[in-house]
Amino acid sequence: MGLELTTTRLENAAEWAKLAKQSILDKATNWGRKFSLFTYPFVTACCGMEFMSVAGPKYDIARFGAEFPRFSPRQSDLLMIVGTITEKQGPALKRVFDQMAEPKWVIAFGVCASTGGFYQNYSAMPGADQVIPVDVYIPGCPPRPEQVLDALIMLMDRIQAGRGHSQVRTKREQLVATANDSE
Amino acid sequence: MAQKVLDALTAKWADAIVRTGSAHGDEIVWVKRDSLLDVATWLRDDPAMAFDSPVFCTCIDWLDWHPTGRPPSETWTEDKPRFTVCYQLRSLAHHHRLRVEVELPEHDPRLSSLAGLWPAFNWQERETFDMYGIRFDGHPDLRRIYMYEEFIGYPLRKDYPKEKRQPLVRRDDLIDAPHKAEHK
Amino acid sequence: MPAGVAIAFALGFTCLFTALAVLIGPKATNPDKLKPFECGSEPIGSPRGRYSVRFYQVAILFLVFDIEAAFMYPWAILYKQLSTVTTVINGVSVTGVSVFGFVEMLVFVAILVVALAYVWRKKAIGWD
Amino acid sequence: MPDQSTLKQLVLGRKDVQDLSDEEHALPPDLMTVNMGPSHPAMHGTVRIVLTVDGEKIVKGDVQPGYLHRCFEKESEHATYTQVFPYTDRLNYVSPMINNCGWAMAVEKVLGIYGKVPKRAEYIRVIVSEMSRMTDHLTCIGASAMELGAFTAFLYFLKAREWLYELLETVSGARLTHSYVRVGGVSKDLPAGFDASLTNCLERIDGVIAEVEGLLNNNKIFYDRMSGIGAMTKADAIASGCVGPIARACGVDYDVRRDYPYSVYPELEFDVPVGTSGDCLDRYLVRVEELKQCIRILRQCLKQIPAGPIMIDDHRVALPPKTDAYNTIESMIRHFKHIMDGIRVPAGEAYAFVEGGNGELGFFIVADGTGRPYKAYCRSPSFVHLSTSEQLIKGHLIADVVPIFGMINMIGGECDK
Repeated sequence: MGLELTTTRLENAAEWAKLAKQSILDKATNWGRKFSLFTYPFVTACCGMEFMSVAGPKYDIARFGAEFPRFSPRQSDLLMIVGTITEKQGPALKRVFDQMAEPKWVIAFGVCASTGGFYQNYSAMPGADQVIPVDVYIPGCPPRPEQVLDALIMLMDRIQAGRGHSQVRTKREQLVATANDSE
Repeated sequence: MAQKVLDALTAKWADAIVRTGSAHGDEIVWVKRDSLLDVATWLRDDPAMAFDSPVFCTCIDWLDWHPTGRPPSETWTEDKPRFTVCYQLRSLAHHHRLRVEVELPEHDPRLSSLAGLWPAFNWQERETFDMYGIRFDGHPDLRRIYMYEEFIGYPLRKDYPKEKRQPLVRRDDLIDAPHKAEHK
Repeated sequence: MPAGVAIAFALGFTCLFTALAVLIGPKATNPDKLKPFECGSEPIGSPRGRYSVRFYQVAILFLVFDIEAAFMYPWAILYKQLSTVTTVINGVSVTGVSVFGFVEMLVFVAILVVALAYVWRKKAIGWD
Repeated sequence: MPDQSTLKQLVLGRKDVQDLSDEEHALPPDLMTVNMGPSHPAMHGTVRIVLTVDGEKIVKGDVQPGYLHRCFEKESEHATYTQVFPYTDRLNYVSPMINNCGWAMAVEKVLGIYGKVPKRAEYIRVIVSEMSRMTDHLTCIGASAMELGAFTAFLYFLKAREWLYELLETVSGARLTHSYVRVGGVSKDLPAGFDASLTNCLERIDGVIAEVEGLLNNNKIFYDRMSGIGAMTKADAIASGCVGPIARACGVDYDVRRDYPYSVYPELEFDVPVGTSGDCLDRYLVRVEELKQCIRILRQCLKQIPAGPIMIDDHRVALPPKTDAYNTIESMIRHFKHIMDGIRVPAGEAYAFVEGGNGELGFFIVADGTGRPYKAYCRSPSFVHLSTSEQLIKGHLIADVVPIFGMINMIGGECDK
């Protein structure tokens, strides 16, 4: 059928047009999801200090509905990878991501989570997207709290437009399912 | 100030000591490998020495060491010992410091472990083993501490390239799958 | 009648939300998702081993004092009515304040405090 | 892994099934192995403990660090001496300035210009490291209080830490990863009006500390969760290389700033709090007392800081001033050579150490005459303290691992280097 399931890379505009169509129900659910993100803070390194400041009293993340950290992947839908991911941590990250309930989004917090930063060596992984699909990357080492809030708003727009990786994948599966039924 | 430590050491353990020196405020003593354990126990238990506080234990890999501005005799050659394991000790009572160094050849980097004398060296020797491949005999539980078990090789040796990754897990739908290329 | 409406509302809401979650929520199961979550590492040890009996003991004690707290809620709501006494003195109803409501709860709590003292002395609450 | 029965007899003295007398013939429960894995809020995300538990009591804990090993040594062997500063920020990222000063002092020791840094630069180094030490203690106490449920204390201390971050940002340009200190001095002078804002900030922080002390010091829950947990005797502390607040809590009266005075600490008087019983409560009290000492030191520094240059004028070490670098060709070449090849440090090895947030933070450098260190080992206190945690958690409940790890203040970057 040509709809390749594994990667969520959108090769051609036609395919994207089909995916972009959102029913009223989709729009409503995305609106609901957008404003109630429960983060699973996968904190490892120095960005953790900035994550504290973001959750702290001054740059309060609670204003965007994403304040309540849930420390179990079952109850969270936003995985925030905060800090460097080393090769030894890779399997743990992949397992936590797999155990999260759908729909799920991932924010790579800081340049180490996005590309490995200036740790280009045998132990630091060159970015968390070597292991799991990431929706929003935040540059900065550590990023300023304003950057984090800006990234959160960016993620909310992607959720509303239904362009999160997990959303695109489920939409594709539905399209493939409907395509197979219609044959 | 710790000069008298060196004199006491050379007096007591003349045969076990290869040479002594002092650099930038630290007294250093090079000890033969097989008498390290006795010297260390003496350093700890002797009331005049009382080295009760361990500071750190690490290893220097002298591969292709060629210091500029020094006589060519100091550049490293094949026959010279490649590794030097350094133990830094301090005595809180007498307020002096000492660094015990042991030179190990490349083909047999093995020496007796001091984890029994000072518990701090338990993990630091495991780290030195993990990073440089130095075997510590008599260490209660010598296994890798920083790297994962499946890691091959000793990363901090000078001949281990910095960016040689041995990935445990990668995403299968990566466009340019680096780990596939490496494994082929 | 109002109790029925309350129960209906409660059931209605729960069914509505679970149905919504089931219908709208996307489903993607993979083998890793079904494994127990152990802070990101491979689950070790089997949950089937014999548990210490202390877990059960502490759970039951918690249940007792939890229900005690649960009984306080309706009491708190009805506290106003419990402690107002309307006596009729020569044709005029006079409402005075009585301590009936308060004493009633005191008795209830006192009984449980005796139980708590016994349990505390027997060291059933702690773990050692 | 020793089999379960020996473990049980080893620690709890429980008899095995066969030799149980009749009346106590209850079947002892099996030992359960539980994972307190790498991504756990109390484990600061980078330590995995495989706990063998009998019910709630821990029989044996196998602590596995290394989940944040970012190869500080390998990276610094490929970077020039000045380029290593950003790596030192990320070692103990809760008090980055102290790492900078430690590395700068180690390189100065190998260079042989150990005491020749201008007075003003030394004072600035002490000011910024004491501010960094305060953020370290504020974060440690706040986070471990929050892990025990005292969320308000966490938010109060976070507010105080924000003020310090803003001040450090005006000094160095970054909130957390400053890379502010240079070999031979500091990179920039203090901004204008820094004294006024610092004194104002210190008064406010005094108030916040008083508030949180009121909240936590005689709080029954906090007291019960902390006292008697993870106690360590003085001899154990010394033999296992503990230093800093943890050793001082056990009664070891050792502080690098006073016993091996460096920089301008001899001209400042401050006292070193020493605890008695060495349990988590004493570690908390020692850290709170040290916070107050930091404020005292900062106030003295603000009064005694002299004017003057902030960089040693030794051409081997300092960059040429910008005006020369743009006008004369020689300075431009020297500027270029200095940046590209780094400072030429004569061959030699030296170990310099400072009083870090968690204790004695030392750098052991072997230099080979080129601009890049041949070996740069960082003696990290968190790694040593974590090695004692296996003994500390034995015999406690699972819930006691949280305050023990909170008070050890194990920072992933520094522990796994």
